[in-house]
Amino acid sequence: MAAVGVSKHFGATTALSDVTMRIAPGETHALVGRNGAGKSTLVSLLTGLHRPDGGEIRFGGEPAPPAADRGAWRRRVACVFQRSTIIPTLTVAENLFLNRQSEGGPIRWGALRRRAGQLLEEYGVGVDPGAPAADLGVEQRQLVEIARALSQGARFIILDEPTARLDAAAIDRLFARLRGLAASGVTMLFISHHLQEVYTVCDTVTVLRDARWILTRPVADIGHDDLVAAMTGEAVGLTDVARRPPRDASVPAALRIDGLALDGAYEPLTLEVKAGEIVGVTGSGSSGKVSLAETVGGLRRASAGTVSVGGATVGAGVPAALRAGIGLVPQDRHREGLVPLLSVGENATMPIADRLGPAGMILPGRRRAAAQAAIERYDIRTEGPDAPVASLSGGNAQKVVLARATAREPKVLVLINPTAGVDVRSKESLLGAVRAAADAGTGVLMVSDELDDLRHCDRVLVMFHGRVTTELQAGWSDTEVVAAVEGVSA
Amino acid sequence: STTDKPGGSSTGGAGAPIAVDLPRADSDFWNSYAKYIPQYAKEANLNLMTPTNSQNDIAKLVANTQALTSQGAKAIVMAPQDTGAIATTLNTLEQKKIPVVTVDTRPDKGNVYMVVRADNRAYGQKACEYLGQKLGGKGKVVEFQGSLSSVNGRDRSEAFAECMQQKYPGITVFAEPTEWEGAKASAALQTRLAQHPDINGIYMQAGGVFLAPTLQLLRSKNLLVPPTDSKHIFIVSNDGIPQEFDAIRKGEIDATVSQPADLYAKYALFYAKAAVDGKKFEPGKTDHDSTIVQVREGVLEDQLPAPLVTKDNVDDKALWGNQIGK
Amino acid sequence: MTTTVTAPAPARRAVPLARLRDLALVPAIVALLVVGALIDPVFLSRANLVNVLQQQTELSLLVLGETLILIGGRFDLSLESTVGLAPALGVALVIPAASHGIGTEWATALAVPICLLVGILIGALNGVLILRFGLSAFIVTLGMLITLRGVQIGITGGQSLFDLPPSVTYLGNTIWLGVPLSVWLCVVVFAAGIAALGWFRQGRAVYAIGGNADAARAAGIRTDRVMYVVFMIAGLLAALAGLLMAGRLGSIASNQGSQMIFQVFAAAVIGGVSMNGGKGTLFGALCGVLVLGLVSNILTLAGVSAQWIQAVYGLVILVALVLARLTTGKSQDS
Amino acid sequence: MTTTVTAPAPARRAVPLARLRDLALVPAIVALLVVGALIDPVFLSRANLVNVLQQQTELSLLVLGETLILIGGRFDLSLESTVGLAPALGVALVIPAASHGIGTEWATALAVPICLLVGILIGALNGVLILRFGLSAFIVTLGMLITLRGVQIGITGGQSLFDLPPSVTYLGNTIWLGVPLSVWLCVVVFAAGIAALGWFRQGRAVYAIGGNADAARAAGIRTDRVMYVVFMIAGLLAALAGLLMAGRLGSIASNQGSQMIFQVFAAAVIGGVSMNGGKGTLFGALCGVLVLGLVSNILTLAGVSAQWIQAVYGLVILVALVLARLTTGKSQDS
Ligand SMILES: Nc1ncnc2c1ncn2[C@@H]1O[C@H](COP(=O)(O)OP(=O)(O)OP(=O)(O)O)[C@@H](O)[C@H]1O
Ligand SMILES: Nc1ncnc2c1ncn2[C@@H]1O[C@H](COP(=O)(O)OP(=O)(O)OP(=O)(O)O)[C@@H](O)[C@H]1O
Ligand SMILES: [Mg+2]
Ligand SMILES: [Mg+2]
Repeated sequence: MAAVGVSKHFGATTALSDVTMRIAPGETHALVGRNGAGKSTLVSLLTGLHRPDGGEIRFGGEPAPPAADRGAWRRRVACVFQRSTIIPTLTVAENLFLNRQSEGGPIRWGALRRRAGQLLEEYGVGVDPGAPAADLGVEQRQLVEIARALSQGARFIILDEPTARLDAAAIDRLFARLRGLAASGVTMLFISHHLQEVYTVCDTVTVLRDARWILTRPVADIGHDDLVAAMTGEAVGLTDVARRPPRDASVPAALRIDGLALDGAYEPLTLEVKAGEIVGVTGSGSSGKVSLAETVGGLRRASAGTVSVGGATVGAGVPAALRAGIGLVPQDRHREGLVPLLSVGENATMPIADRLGPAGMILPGRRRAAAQAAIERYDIRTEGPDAPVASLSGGNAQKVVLARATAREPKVLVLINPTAGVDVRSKESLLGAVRAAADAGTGVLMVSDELDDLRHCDRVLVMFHGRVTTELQAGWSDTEVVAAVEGVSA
Repeated sequence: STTDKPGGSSTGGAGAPIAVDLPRADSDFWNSYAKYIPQYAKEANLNLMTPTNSQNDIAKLVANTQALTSQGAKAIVMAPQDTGAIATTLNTLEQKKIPVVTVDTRPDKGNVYMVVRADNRAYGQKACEYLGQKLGGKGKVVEFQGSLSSVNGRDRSEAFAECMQQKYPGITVFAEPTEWEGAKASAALQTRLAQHPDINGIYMQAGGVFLAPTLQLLRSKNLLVPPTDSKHIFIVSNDGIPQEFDAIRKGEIDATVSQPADLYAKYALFYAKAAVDGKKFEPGKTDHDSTIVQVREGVLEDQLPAPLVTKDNVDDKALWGNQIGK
Repeated sequence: MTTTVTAPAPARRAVPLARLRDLALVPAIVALLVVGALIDPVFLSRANLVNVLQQQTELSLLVLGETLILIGGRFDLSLESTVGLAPALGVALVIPAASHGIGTEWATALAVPICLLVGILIGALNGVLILRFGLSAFIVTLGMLITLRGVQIGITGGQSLFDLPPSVTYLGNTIWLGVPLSVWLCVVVFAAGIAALGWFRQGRAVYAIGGNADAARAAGIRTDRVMYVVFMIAGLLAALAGLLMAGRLGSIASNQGSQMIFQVFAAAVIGGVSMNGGKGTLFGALCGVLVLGLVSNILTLAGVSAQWIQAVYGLVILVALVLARLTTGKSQDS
Repeated sequence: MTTTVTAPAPARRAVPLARLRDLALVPAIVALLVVGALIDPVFLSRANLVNVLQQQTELSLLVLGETLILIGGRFDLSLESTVGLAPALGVALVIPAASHGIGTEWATALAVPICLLVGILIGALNGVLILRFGLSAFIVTLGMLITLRGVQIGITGGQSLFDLPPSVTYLGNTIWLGVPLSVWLCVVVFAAGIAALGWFRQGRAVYAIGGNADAARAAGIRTDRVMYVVFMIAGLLAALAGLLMAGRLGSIASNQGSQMIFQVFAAAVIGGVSMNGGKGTLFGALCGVLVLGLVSNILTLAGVSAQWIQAVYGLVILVALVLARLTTGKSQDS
């Protein structure tokens, strides 16, 4: 499998420029790079969804099949795309076997569902194969996509950030399976922003930067810091997370949650986040952590209890939450985060639209200035404030969401998986921005599955089946968290 | 042809340009009228501008009128299907001293030089009397009403209903709204026949749209039988197109009111020319078997004869439906 | 790391909403049958019910075509013009000029094949403009709606065509076993459609394309090719509907089919087909057609005055919608 | 490991496609002006151009309302019935029964306020059914389209109302500085609309809602409230259009506005407004209105035969679309 000198442009954007990459049969090859480096674009060329503007794709020495012959492409390569390719209106079973429901002849739905049930069980996805895919959570969707790609029997499999939405247990299960596949001679291309994972599962690594190929090496030959340097173009290593000074007990509470509950999601919960404090919340899928954050952010209406900021009770709804000084980074940037057709600037400044001019007016100059400030502050890679946000890569889009959440200089910041799909460097700057906000006195409630995120927290709450079961002070070990998340006492 | 020189004369005649707006292009009756216009214009050696067509849309009619005026029309012949909405346009034209002849319909408001029209109330009346007489004053009659928003449909419906009520109270009338659509009429008749298999009369307010669907339905129900059969349904139509005459000859329908497409065209142009020439008319009998009546101040109406055609006079050469090929 | 794997979240068997939505109109149909029977005993007579069915055959074919296109996430307004143009062209090419033919006078046996071919070609043309040129389906088919009707008027000079060859009137005018052939035809076509959409890959592909075209393409579905076929099938069905109508009415008016497209969409959407693609079934759409047919039949039987009939009709549709909403409890999409 | 830092990919300034798309129709308009002038010198006369503008005023108001709704990701077919019902109700309540009034004979000064209020109420009713009950906008407004027209026919018995009080005819019938008041009115309303959509919070909110309603809600926009207002504004504009039309035509026909909705959508979509929400501008929509008006004016002046005029009209629209596609190079959405 090889890409030889491929280039790809989207309008004025160069997504790939003269990239050559060869993947030897049977190897597990990692592809890393910062957000917008062109990884997903390369995937779309390798899967035949886009045609390269220059260069060519070859499989085992032969030229790639014609673009129209999707069947031939699918026999050569299976892929878990970064963007969901689940069709929400169809059932889980049909999504798993899309376009191969039967070998010609009528579809036998019963048999199909049974096959789907078996497949789901293998991957530990506890969903009814007959349920519409629209009912699945983000994580379940991701698992269904993985199960679909791995079950197609292709000898070459691409996984574009498969782990960005999975919890630790699911990632472990996935890796076990990948090792099995690799042992049986399947070739894999693995994309992730968790460099740890690259070292765990891959043999070789290729780095892309700014649409160009930078290097290809066996993973054993390249250290973590060198890898990061190749990705970022700066020869500096990652620093360890600095411990935050302990909070003064007399600091007032920024956020108070009093007996807050949502039927079916989590049970009455009381919690205080002090000004300047970062509180992490984690838990397995369906532990209720996301619902909790969404209630605080105003996206959901609590069935009992109150939320108060600076002593004043917050009403229901997002506008009330915003007014009270709560900023929210929602879970799914595609669904609740961004308006794809609008510009970066407009998305980033949406909550402060009332401050950009007199009498409800929005002065374009002021908006551009505000947006430019946010772009610089969060290091958003974009053509400028007027570029449509749909043209950003995943990680940069996530930064726009964070910029939006902090636009009003909130007293309380609620984050849900804020670094999902964000590259190492950006992750650092993102979390740095969160810390800076906290240092300036904002109370932060961060819901995350990622230990890297949680390391920035002053304390971490672990939820299990709708209840906080464990509270860990800074200095916890990874195993403690994992054990608590899985519901076994450490 | 589609590219006649605009504003020029397509008939090559002399004199002031006369404009004609056709009301629609999708009905047999009006298409016949459209064919007669250039023919009579040539005969009378008029300077006829290329006719416009307002496609049954009052907004288009207004737009066309404005365009024709800009192009220098000295008289306009039109047939506003919506008789209320033309008032303002008529006022404007009056101010510009451009005389208007309306054909088939009489504007509710505003002045015109002449209305060339057959008496639509008389249509309804004639149909009612014919049916009442044939049915002997009792039975069940289905009436396909035209659109309520057209004055002709309303006149025919009202006259038919009044006459039936007064003269033949023994006859039950089912008035079916059709919006001038054959498919609606067919569905309504089919339903009504299921409900009342003993229906023995039909009045169709427009043969052009209702004739074929009605015959087809009756044929499939084996109800298309000669008048001698007791199951015969008496059918009176309206328009006078050749297909109706054929059906009368075959005994499939019994009568139709011939709406004179040829005379409409002929006298519309006649009055338009007279207007340009500055002639004046008075109420009273004319030289062509008709009467001019003053319907209100400022509006004269020449009510052309609309003969009832039955088996007896269906072959009359004078009928316009016998003069054109099908 | 050892963990006792927590039991997967209880996979509560989701109520098959799609199924429920499908049946949402059944109570409405039953209610209409009861109301009809109360208003006039004739309503439930075999003859009347057969009439209702026959009157809806043409609409139902159009709805079938439109439903396929809607499920595939597209849109076709031009079907109503195809209903007129296809048979008009088929007939005009074979009848003598004296009967308003074009004058070619081809063999009469060709009328029906030409008609169907014209339907397919129109569908293909829509497909080219929408899929190949990337034009908006709404505006392309709106343009086609106007153009095709205009072409029909141009060819026939606005006249109705009366002298139809028997092959053209046959379909819409024949009775088999006491039921019109057109009704049998619809039953067969719908059965085939339901089977294809429910149990065959090409049918499921239409759902996938409407649900998420990118995902469908990624899964190896030749989305454009499938949609071309769908557009052509819809054109074919519209031409067939035109034939049925020509046969039933014994002539082809130059406005044949005009105004039907609103009814087509009303039936499909009342029947639970989403305007956003990927959702809906032919059975639901068929129920929608029946509801519309029953409502107008009942209003005719009840003798609602011409003055108010339209208001009542519209209101009944609105109420039917609200009821469908309350029975399924599912919010509809924009 | 050493890497030479590669320069960041040159961020060439992207062509502002949205801007380009907006102007896509300007060449078409220029071309039409040239063609018109060649066909008949009368075309470029002040009187003719003013006529074209005046004839399009009502359509343009409807297009404004519809464009707002479309940008917000919804749909309203019922506007064309509002054009008839709102002024009809306003007038029928004040004129004597002898002139086909209802018989209430309220003060004539109330006619215009009632008319506008009816428009707003209809918009609000659409809003309730769509936003509150979660019904499909397409089908709700289709039902409303039929029902409202039916109510108008019911109230007036299908008769035109022609004894209009002067307050009603004033707007559509007055000339200021040689240009009809209705044209001035449209200019003002469009200028306000363009400003609101481009530079005001509430206007931008409509784009956000149409682009992604969930994201808009998460960003603190009161999506339902904004859309209620949009529906009411559209209803108000439709009522205003009805007043203009009543004034221009001097009466209110029972089918006033009927068939306009197709034109409304054609103008909006030709003008680059997306049926999927979030995209389009009022300036583009206005250009669409002008194109339609110029095309019909030119076809009339050119004296295209009645038989073929509709086909030519449809074809011209299709060609305009393809040209718009080629100039912007952007694929349109379904
Ligand atoms: N369809 C598109 N239209 C316009 N620009 C695009 C498109 N797809 C990608 N791009 C641009 O191409 C560049 C590469 O994007 P790509 O998605 O390949 O990045 P990536 O390496 O996968 O990033 P991430 O880690 O965030 O997923 C980015 O600048 C992106 O904005
Ligand atoms: N509004 C609601 N009404 C009823 N049940 C709900 C509601 N919201 C969430 N749930 C249920 O509550 C449980 C917890 O949901 P939640 O999304 O908070 O989990 P989570 O920990 O965020 O999981 P994940 O990591 O998959 O996002 C799930 O079973 C979900 O189906
Ligand atoms: Mg990517
Ligand atoms: Mg969740």
